[in-house]
Amino acid sequence: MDFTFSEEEEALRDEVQAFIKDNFTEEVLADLTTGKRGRGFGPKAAPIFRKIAERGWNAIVWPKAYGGQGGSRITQFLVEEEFYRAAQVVIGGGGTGTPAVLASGTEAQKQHYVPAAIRREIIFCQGYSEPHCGTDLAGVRCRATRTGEGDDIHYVVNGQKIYTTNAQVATHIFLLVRTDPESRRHAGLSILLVPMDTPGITVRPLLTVQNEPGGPAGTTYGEERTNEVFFDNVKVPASCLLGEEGDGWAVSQRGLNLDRVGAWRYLISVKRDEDIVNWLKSGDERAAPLKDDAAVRDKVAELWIEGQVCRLMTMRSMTIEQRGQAFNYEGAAEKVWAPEHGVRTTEAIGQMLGPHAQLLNGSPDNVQDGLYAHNLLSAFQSTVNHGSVQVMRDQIARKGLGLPKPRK
Amino acid sequence: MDFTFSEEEEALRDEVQAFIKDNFTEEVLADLTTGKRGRGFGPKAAPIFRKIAERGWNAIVWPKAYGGQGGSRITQFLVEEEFYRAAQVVIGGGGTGTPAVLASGTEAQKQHYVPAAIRREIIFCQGYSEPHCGTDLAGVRCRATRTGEGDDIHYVVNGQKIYTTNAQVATHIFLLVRTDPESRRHAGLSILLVPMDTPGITVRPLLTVQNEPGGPAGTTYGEERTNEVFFDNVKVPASCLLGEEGDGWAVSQRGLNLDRVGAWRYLISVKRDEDIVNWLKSGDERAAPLKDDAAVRDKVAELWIEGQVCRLMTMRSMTIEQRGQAFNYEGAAEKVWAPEHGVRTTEAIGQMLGPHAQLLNGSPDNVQDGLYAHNLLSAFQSTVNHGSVQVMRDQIARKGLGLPKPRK
Amino acid sequence: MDVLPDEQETLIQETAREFFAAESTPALVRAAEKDPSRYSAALWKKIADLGWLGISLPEDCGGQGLPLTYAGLLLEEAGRAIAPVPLHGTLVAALVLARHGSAAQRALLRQVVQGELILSFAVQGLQGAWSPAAEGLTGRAEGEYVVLNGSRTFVDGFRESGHCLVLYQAEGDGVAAALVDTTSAGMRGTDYVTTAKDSQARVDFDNVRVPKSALVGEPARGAAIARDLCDYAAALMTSQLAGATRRDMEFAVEYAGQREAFGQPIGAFQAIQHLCADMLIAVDGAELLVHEALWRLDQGLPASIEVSQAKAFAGDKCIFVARSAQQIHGGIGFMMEFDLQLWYRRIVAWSLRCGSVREHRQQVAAALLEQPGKVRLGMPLVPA
Amino acid sequence: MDVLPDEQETLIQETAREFFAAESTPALVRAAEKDPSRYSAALWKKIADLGWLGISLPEDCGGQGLPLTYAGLLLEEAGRAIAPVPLHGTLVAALVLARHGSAAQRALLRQVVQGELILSFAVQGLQGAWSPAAEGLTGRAEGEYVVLNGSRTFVDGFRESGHCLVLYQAEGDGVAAALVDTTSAGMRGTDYVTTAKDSQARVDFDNVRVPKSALVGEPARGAAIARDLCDYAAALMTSQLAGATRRDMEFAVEYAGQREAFGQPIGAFQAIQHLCADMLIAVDGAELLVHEALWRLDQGLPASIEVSQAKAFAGDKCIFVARSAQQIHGGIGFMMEFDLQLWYRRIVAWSLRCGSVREHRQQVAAALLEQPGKVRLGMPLVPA
Repeated sequence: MDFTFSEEEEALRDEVQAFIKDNFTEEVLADLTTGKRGRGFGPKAAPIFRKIAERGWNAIVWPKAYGGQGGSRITQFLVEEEFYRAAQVVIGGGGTGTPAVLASGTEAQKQHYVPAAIRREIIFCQGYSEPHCGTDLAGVRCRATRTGEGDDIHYVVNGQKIYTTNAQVATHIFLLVRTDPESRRHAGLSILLVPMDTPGITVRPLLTVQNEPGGPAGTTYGEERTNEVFFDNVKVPASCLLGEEGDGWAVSQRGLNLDRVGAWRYLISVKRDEDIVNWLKSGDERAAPLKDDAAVRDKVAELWIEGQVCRLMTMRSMTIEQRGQAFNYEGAAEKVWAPEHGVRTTEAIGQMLGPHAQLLNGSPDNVQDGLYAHNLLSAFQSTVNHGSVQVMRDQIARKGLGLPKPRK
Repeated sequence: MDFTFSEEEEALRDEVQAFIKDNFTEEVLADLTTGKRGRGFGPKAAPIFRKIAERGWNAIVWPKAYGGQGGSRITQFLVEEEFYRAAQVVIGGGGTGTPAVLASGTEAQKQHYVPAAIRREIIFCQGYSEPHCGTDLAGVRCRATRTGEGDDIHYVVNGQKIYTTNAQVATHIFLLVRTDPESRRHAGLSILLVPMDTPGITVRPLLTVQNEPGGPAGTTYGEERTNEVFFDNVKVPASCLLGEEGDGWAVSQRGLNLDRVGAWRYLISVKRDEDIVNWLKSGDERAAPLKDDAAVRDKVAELWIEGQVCRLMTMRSMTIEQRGQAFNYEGAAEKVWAPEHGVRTTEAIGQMLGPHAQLLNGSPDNVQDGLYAHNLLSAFQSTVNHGSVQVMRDQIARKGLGLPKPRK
Repeated sequence: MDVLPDEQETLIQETAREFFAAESTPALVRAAEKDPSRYSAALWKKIADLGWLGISLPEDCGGQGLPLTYAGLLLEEAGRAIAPVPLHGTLVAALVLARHGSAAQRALLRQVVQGELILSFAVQGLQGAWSPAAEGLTGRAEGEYVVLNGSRTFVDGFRESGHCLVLYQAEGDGVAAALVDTTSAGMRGTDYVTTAKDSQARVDFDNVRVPKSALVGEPARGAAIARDLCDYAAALMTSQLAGATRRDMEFAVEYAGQREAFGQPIGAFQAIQHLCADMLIAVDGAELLVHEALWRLDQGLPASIEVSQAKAFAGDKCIFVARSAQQIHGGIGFMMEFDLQLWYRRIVAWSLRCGSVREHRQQVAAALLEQPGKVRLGMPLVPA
Repeated sequence: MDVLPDEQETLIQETAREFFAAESTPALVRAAEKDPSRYSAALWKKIADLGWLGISLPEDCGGQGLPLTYAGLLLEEAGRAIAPVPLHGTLVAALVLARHGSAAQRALLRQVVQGELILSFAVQGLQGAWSPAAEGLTGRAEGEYVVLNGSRTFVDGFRESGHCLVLYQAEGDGVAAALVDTTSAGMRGTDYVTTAKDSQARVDFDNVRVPKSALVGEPARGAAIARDLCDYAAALMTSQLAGATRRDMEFAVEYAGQREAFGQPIGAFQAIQHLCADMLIAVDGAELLVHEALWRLDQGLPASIEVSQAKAFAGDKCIFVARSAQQIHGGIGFMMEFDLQLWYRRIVAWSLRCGSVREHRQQVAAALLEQPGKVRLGMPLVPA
């Protein structure tokens, strides 16, 4: 066991913090907040991502052969944590897409997608959920029909995706489709990497409860916008197929160990634990009576300790990744504990702040620009997305504890 | 809506309290505590039960035709509450047996059992659970074979029951048996009212976690002893059959509305809410710092409010009974809320008392004779017995909310 | 003892339920959110026409004189339909005036009953504390006037109300109440932006001159009036909250019965079933507690602790229910175009209004621990 | 950063697990409960023979010199098998002596390692407060002696221990520690009757004369020694508690996989599955927290807050796990003749020992709120 970062890692943390201080000016942060409102990352923020890529910080863990640093998962986490803390920016190289391409792509695909994703020239969004199936992805109906001959072999995609976060800024969609119309459930699915500028793709914004007014910078839960994506006879070259046709379920699972854990998930779950402590110490007149209330103190300590468990579970996941081991139940456990902790913290803070916890961004008398009120509107979302806590608990019980499936 | 007892009821309460003061002397209370240890109610307590029966207080709600008062369920509750509060005595006329006899018995059975049960000459114990089936009673295997002719038609019972509380003092067992060996689940079951002195019945004591040392007077959870009951070719006259042969499931359900609710269940769930408040005010040196701790106060208030919900749910059940309506989900809801509240209170008090919450009856430095420590040993039992909270929640969801059964 | 609604209560409740279901549609709620007044004048008129604004006001004020439990059931149903009307503020202020107001003030209630006069009330100071101590606003006697200085916060419906029932600290005289004309000089309302998108406001008082005729009750009765105001407000807020929460739970149950995943309606999964069972228990508990509190208030029995019990429980549990309803809905519940969030946002706000869980528990704890004698559940507590 | 046991740690843990599974059977545990000493001398001897009593003691004291995390893993495994031996008290006192004791005191550790000397420690006063402030026992200097008066409570293994490491308040000198011969005149132990049926006792001191050679460390270091004692004790109690709780959870999972109801193993029901999932998360959390605390203690880093975090979390969650394990077992779990209750009774006791949830949270809250500067998870806190 070892519960510290190495000296080299701490030196890197200093370097990253200095970079952030120099680059994430008020102007840039405002630009990023606008970006979170669904209008792109804006001119001021874009150059900073280039600089981050130049330093390799968004690709520490990827193989050198594809533009990465071949470094450690722990180091990557440390850097991601700093960027997310400073500006709620996820710097990882391409979200779901890059790991899947590395795990299942052809050499040509790896060379094409990974370095470009690291340089942020390719940005994936994730085309999984459909209106009738969110958690149960094996019900996917979006159809891709293989057709054509010779050099023109291609797929024609028809259907709809929903809750496609960042579809409005992505260059590609990592698309789960049904290629075999006779298939059921997990069989007959495939993954296509589809450029978003392909004719026949329509993106329709879906506004969320966070949209009116938008949350302040630092709100960790809930984009103000997500999307529906419609596919109307979209022609996709066969070269966009990732892995084997019909093997889409396995392809989508491979390399997804980290989809439910890591710096982003950790910080959206625990950031308010820190914020409320710092606010209680801030000297705000409304904080003073709370700070000395033993009931508030007991609750703050309880939440803080729960937050430490979030951190240690995250470190456990990073340890497993770094060791090259496979998750059993640990990712699912983290995806239950951390989001539900975030909800507990959010609601407990609501009870501490009382009526002020209603006041959103832009309201007179609000607390920290309505940060906690916006959290109340959406913290629970994290218990739903990327696998609901119910499904995660099923996995823990079956995989982690070997409990039996219900008899049919 | 009406949230008070009537003036007549309050006058009766005064009368009952005066009776208790006069009759439940220290000596009698000690005798009753011994009784709870599984050695019968003893010579000192027995006459008091006769006096209670003479006043009709244990049969207020039963029909006059069978020795009852034909009175109100609410009044009956009020009286039961006083006796349980004073001495943890359940004065109801015959527990599960009497209501079932009233609901399903022949006229002769009613005349035979009910008045005798009111006079406490008949005491039923409940023969439901078997080693392989506790919650799922439809799995009962205890066999009763009908045989003989003419006046000698009888059943021969073979099998085993478990967790038969009070089998050592009961005169009769209310016995769920399988009369049709070919039957499955709820079909083919019957109820027999079997005298405990019938040859072939063996009672074996089962000691519980409360047994060593025994809890102090006032411990509301957990007898120190329950029993296994073995049936070895026990010959039972056919006249002991309650209801129709094969109709045992329905017979056992009828008249059982109040099995999971009422004064006893209410008080075992909430009594510690009162006790801890009174102890905090008692002047005990260990209480002083707790009483002024806002975290303790917040928790005490939270539990108290939960206790009020227990009370109001109980009053709701009594209202439904008094109105002659049937329960939908309300009994099940009370059987979830009240026992789980009792567990929350018990564990919260443990955290308040800290190390002293380990100290049992007879220990130096214990708090209130180890009352709270004994509670810690067994409060959860109430979430299991008489229908587990899991099964109760199933019922609430299916009956109360109309949610569907899982598809096979 | 009979803790369930009787036939007449059930009749009124069902009538109100049908009315609000038909009239307070999600489209109307959405429209009101965009309206500067934040309420629907048309719906308000219809409610007035039914006589419901006077449901628990005395007959000599033009009311129906029904027990306060009826007002509670009405608020539950209005809450159920998240009706965009200033019902809570108006009823609370009117009930206080009916009990403590001058003849002239009571005469105003006829206008209230007819829907011509909206009322609001103002209790909290800048700290947001829910307390009859009236901190944060002081009144200085000047001849025939009282001059108010300070602030009130979380005043719902202030902008549309003609009069606001204001608690303040009278110099040398303790807590007092005045029915202040909202157009008085020096009074300035600033709208909050709340999760409920409702009409709560901060009201600043800068030398606001209030004629002594506007004072409510004798000076010696100030504390009792303030106590009544807080009790009515917190109890009826709990009714409204419980009503909205029950509907929210029903949405989740309906959705769970229809939405399929893994080859079943999700409502067939035990995890969802048990969650729904707990939601039902929570709403029932809040409702039972507030019914008892309102019944005691109506009977003139001490009820402050029962009110605190109800609001503390509902403030804690209703958020649990509403969040669980969101969780059962998955992504769709989070979308603006889906109606569920209309309920969620209000349940969040209402659970925080008229006293936080923490504050109400403090009242209960004080009554338990600071009063002499042993406690027993079922025997009423007296505030410390 | 690598928060899971490495190969060598895993090896030791597995070895200990096998040993205790074979040697510390439920029959042995039951026999020890009936034995006046409340422990198994035979098992103690076997543990000593394996060298484990010195696992984290320095080599110059006859120990193996392995990091404190190894002692933690050993306690987890002893706890897993609820081994009836005075391991916790002996190890805690020995660790403090190894770090702060005189040469003579350190020399005693060889006897400890060989299993010939059992140690205990005494921290709490009559109020039961878990604190290094040493309230409730005072020491007055008299020539070459210190005279102790007062009481210590919840002293585990006192009766069988040869020496007891006692915290007291030295007149004018603050907190101090002494290694007191348990046969000293004026010292009287009274056995408690605990849920664990263990050997905790109250120890009263009536003019107990302790030679100055028995004092531990320089007077100026008293507070640091007391802090270490409390940290070692609470951390290793958490290890023992987490180990027992993991086994208890496993019993429930095994039972749920076999016991049938309604035509299924009960472990196939989602309600049971989800409960078990939460139990696993809880135990994992306690284990991760205590591993970090022990690792920091071993590295000589400030660790008191990490210890409090671990004990507060475990004190809360382990009871939840154990109670749930009982609940899953239904009636049988409640029966004396069934083994499950052996674990439950100890988990109750251990979760209450060495500081309650409330007390440890107070420490964490003070570190969060009373120290200057902003907090950040992952950056250590300093006790206030």
